[in-house]
Amino acid sequence: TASQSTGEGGRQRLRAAFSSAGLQGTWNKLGYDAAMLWGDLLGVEVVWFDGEFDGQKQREKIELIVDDDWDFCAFQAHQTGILEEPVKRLKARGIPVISMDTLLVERPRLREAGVWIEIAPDHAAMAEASTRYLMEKIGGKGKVIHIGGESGHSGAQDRERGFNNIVGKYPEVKVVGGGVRWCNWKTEIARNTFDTLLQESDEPIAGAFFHNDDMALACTPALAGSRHEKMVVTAVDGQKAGLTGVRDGLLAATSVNPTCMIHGYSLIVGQFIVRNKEKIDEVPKQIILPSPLVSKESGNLDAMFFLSDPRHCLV
Amino acid sequence: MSDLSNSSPFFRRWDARDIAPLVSLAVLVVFFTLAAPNFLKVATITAILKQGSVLAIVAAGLTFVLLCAEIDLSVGMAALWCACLCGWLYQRWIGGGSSEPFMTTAAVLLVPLASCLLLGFLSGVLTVWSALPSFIITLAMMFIAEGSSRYLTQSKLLKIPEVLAVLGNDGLQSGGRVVVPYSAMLAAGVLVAGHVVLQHTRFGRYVYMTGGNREAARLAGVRTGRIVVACLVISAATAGLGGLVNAGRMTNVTLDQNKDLLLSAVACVVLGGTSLFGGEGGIGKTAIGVLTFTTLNTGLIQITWINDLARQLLTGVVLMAALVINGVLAKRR
Amino acid sequence: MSDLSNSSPFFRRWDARDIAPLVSLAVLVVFFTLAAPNFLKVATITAILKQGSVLAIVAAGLTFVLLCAEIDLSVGMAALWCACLCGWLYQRWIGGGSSEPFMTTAAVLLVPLASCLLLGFLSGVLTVWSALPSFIITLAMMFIAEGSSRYLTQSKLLKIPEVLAVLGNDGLQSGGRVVVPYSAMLAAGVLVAGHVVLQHTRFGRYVYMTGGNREAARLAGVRTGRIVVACLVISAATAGLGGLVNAGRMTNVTLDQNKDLLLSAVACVVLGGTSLFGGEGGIGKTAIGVLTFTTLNTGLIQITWINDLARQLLTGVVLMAALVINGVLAKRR
Amino acid sequence: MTAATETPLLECRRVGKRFGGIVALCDVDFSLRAGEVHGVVGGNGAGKSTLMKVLAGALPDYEGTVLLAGQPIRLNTPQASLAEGIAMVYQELSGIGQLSVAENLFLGRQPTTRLGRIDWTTIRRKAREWLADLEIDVEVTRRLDSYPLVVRQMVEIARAVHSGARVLILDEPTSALSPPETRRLFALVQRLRSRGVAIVFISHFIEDVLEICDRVTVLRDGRLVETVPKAGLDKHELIRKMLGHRLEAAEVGYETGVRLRARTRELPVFVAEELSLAGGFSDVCLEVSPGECLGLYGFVGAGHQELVQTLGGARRASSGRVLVDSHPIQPGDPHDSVCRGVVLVTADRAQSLFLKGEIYKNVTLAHLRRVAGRWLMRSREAGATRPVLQRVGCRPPDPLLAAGDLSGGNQQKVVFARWLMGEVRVLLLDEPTRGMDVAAKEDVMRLVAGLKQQGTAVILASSEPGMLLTHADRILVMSRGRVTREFADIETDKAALIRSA
Ligand SMILES: Nc1ncnc2c1ncn2[C@@H]1O[C@H](COP(=O)(O)OP(=O)(O)OP(=O)(O)O)[C@@H](O)[C@H]1O
Ligand SMILES: Nc1ncnc2c1ncn2[C@@H]1O[C@H](COP(=O)(O)OP(=O)(O)OP(=O)(O)O)[C@@H](O)[C@H]1O
Ligand SMILES: [Mg+2]
Ligand SMILES: [Mg+2]
Repeated sequence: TASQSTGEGGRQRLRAAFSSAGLQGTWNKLGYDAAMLWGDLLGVEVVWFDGEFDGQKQREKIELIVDDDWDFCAFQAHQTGILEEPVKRLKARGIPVISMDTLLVERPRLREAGVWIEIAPDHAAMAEASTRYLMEKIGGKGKVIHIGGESGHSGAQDRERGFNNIVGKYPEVKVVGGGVRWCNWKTEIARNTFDTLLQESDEPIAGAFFHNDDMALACTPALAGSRHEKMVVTAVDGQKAGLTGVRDGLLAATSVNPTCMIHGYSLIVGQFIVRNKEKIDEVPKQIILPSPLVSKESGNLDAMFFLSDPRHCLV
Repeated sequence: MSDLSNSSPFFRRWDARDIAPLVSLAVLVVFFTLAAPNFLKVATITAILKQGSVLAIVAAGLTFVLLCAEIDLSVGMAALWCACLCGWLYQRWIGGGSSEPFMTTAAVLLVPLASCLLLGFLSGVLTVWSALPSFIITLAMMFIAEGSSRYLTQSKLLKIPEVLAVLGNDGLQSGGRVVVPYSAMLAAGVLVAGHVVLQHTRFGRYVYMTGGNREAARLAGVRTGRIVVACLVISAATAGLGGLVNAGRMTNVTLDQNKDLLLSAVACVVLGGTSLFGGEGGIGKTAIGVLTFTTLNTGLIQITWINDLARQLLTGVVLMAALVINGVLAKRR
Repeated sequence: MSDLSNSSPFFRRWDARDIAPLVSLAVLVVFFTLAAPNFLKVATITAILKQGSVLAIVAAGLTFVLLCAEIDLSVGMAALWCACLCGWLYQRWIGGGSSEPFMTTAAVLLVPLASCLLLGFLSGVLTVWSALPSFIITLAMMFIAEGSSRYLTQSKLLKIPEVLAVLGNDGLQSGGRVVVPYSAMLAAGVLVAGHVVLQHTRFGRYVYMTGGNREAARLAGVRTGRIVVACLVISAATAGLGGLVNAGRMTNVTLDQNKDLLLSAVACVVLGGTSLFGGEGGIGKTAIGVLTFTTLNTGLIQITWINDLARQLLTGVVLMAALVINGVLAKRR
Repeated sequence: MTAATETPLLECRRVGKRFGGIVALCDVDFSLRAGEVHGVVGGNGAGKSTLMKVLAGALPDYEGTVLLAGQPIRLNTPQASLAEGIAMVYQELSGIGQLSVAENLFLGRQPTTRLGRIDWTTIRRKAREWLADLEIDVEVTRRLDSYPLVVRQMVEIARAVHSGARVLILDEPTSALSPPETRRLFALVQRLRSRGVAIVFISHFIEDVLEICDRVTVLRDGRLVETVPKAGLDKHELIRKMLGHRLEAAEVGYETGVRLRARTRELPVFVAEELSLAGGFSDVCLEVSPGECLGLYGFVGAGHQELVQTLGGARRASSGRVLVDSHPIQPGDPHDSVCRGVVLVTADRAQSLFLKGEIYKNVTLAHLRRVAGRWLMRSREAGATRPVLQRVGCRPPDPLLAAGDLSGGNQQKVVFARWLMGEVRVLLLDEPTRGMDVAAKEDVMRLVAGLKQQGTAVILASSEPGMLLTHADRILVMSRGRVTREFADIETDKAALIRSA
């Protein structure tokens, strides 16, 4: 692996390749900011390859750069498996690879494929926390709406599972529209679906759970002045927009999906591996990050605003 | 030789080709009435109006482009760009301030629209001047618009003026419910204006003739190049307007907006019966196309007896069935 | 091809319209050579070949459709469907088994391809029979193909036969590196076959005739309906093949594959100079279009001095510049 | 006259065809013998083309029966007719512009090698042979649409003639040809006739019909008038049968000689100085005064048609300039020309009509401001269009019909009608009456004469000597892109004109 010129303090300056599913996503972009910030602080040059939310494009980009000199790499695959081939080539060259968020390859074959560590949040737990709060707020009965992300996205699938785990315990809760409605993370589709589902019911709908804040925030305007005005809306992501939504009362709660931690820790752990010359067996296979629930009552709202601030990039 | 059927305006108005798109729409309405118990309600119509309005605005402008036998691939991203610039200006000029001064707000809305005009003008001039198909010029413009939006917003979620949120979400109420959304009224205005321009102004006629036979129009003294430029400007302007309305509906702007707008808008125009080859069609047809498309989407959401993973398959099957029935009836006539 | 040149080769070969797409390609190559120090390397060419092969396969089939003045919007989702069905069959018939019996594997590959033929046939027959534009019929088919894929795979990631992974990732090696990818060889085969069919068989000439002037072709005794159906079948078949290669490259199939394939493939064909209005163009041009498009994408990735958020803007600007330079030169000549 | 066999080769019994409510053809009997040339005449919209399209299988749902060699057959598709050896040259040409000239000669029956490959070598060789046969000089590998109308018509003729058909239908094949080409075509037709091919010849040039045909069928308003042997027919008789009334013969005189006028003293309104077009013509100077009609005569490829197109701004001259009232007009910009009242009427209808559009849209296009004002109304436009359609004799004069639903000659009248809607200072006519019947020609040219009287300058390019001698005041003869002779202030006749070209 490459070792570059030494930075201030005589410390080696490192070079790392990062890629995430797509920088258009607000969540992904925050992770980018975190990696860049911490890279600056820790003397790691981060080169970013945008997956543009297109597996093929991401694959092409990564393929083109695996032969360059990197000290370590951290990838969030747009889809599990698509980066397996290039990662194997990195393994052959002995470059540590970190899997961020979405699994790079299926879990049993992680090490075999050349992935050192998986750094990820627990999507199911996020959804569970958020849904549990929702259930408490609506008193365990009534109608709820479930707006999903992309049906093929592993994070979304986990969130669906988490939601169902909790709702399954409340027999008096009915999911409107026959179950989850997959909306591909697209705000317009979510909004159209949400609007239409609102028409379905003549009595007020008690709550709604969204797989991310952006979709939730695009849908809450539909509630103002309608018979569903009291609806309890919870979601996942808990970054600035979502936190503001909680503060302003648009969202009842949101689970923090700690993008800064995912991307920042990947960078931090990666540079430790390289600088300490750690061996692959010395590092754990998996680091699961916490995903605190934020609501008006939880008391951590201000803390989360501080941590998620772009100047800090801590959660 | 003369027979009333071909000379009377009434018969001509109800030409088989004109009715065809209505057939598809009717088939869909019947289907959903049977398949979704909640379909036939005022609320559904309101929902359709609300969901269709962005599409209607954008499709109206696109109709001009298709009528003159060109295409504009940049509509979706022009819409995005317009909304993003609006959000960015809002953040800069108004920021978190609770009041929105009238003049500043107007500027926040008008500057992005003006930038869309410029974008359309550029596409138009480059298309005419390079003599390349508008398909690839506007493709490049699409990349430019999307890239600019991304660079400008740095993938952040941006707020937009309150007035847009009202436009996108509110409407004339009746019994405590929004019945006629403002956005639908705006869309209706755009459609009517488009119809009037196309049917009752010289410019509109030139659009048809430029699309119908460009050489003939040129030889008759029509400046076909300018017509093409104007159509692309119109389409960029309506796209920008659509983008603002859409952002208003979502109450903020993010980069994932308007991703499907291009295909949907072209589909609406063609579904209505406007030809991709120019010269045939009109705004009335586009309105029917938009209604058909939106009814399809709204109706399908209301069907609850189907697994969500099969919904898209059903969309395809229902659309195909409506088209085929349309085909059968057209044959009969 | 060769016999064509001896009559008045110079004039035919160097028609301004034929050169135009090459100009854009050349501009891009010069630009990237200057802007990205790593651009002019064998590895880059290999990368371009690899990345362009799926696009080339799909665009080759699509060229037939565009030549006969139709469009096929279902290519992207037909590709997805083919790969999904392949993955599903693989799971059912071979499962986790470590060996892949030859006959079963062949079936796992051929059944999906056959289903694509059927899909194309359906689009074709319905288009011809309903006399509606292929645009909306294949739009419905696109929904059907995507919906079926979703329903079939239930959004799961599926494995595909090992042979596809080899096809998508390996190639002829030199110095321990893949230099000529198998997928590029397959793509070259498809392109050559397409060219030969179009230029040297009656069917191919009928395609041109049908697109050039449908009525004239009909009067000359060409069964234009069948030609249209055949073209849509060809395009669905190549789309399916492209989908398999792409899945092989990704070593498995998921629903997010081939999302941009439609727009990219049409862009390549049009960029090469084949007309959306039919009758003009050919596979040679499509090949140039694919090269241009892939070079653009690959070259831009290699530019490291730019912020990734600005890359797409640069894509648009560079493409537009290449087109405009092309336009200037065409004017000069 | 050749011998006629007992049973006709092709026979139509009570054939009819309607388009929507319009009866285009009604109960027509028609028969065709092997080895005869059968003329079909009739006014514009009489149903000639429709009858022939039925025979060519282009119109599937006709009424009545068709018998081939005594056997009834149904000609529902072009393939069916082609298989029976019936080939047709359509009036609205059906070549495919994007394909090469060579390939256009083999549309639908490209020869293949044993391996199934297209035999391009043979295609090119035969194409050259056939076109050399008709003495037209084109590069067969170039796109067909890079050539003018005449060439396209010749290519169509060559295609049909060499298709090996036993029934050959020529629908106004000579409408764009000049006398030498027509002669060559007739020679070819004679050869085919002697081989026993049955030929249908449709034309509005009555002399041509009388010269080459053995029998003539007359149609009027979709009905058969009668079929008569040529013997005992004369021009006036035939015209009377066609139109149902006599026509005061105007086109006489030129056989004996016409006195052309001298150049007028008046200030010219329209001047071309040293005008050249690469590959078209070079160094052409001309001037026309108000109220004068300048004729341009030449054979195919002489450049007179390109000249008219260039003068009208349809093409961009490579050098030289054009002045109207001593103002130079923008080269290659028809808008500028039209604004200055310089107006071009083309022979090629594909260049001037939006066939799927209504007639009124086509007619008002150039003078929309004048006709319709700011606010366009269908009824107002249609109302303004109707009288003009009547003046040019378009039938039916219904402005709401699609232009493409008219017969060929009537479409040409629509082209002409467009320019009668507004003021015209200089009228440039390129074969303006192509496909019009004799009566319509008279009417239209009378309109031109009327405009001339009001001070319009007219330039009339034609390959038809009779037309020029009747209507032009002076005649410029062009050959190989240069003006070779001016006829002014002398007496001349058809033969002299043809000789000088
Ligand atoms: N596609 C069509 N739709 C409607 N009417 C048609 C159509 N084609 C022809 N007609 C009508 O049928 C009648 C006969 O037309 P046809 O073309 O046979 O005339 P023609 O004798 O060939 O005339 P011309 O000498 O002008 O070519 C005309 O009145 C014409 O308007
Ligand atoms: N060998 C040939 N001989 C004569 N004409 C030919 C031959 N090959 C093609 N043509 C004709 O020439 C015209 C132009 O040919 P072609 O289709 O090859 O166009 P092109 O767009 O230049 O093709 P390419 O994509 O191969 O560059 C076609 O219309 C075809 O009819
Ligand atoms: Mg070719
Ligand atoms: Mg005719």
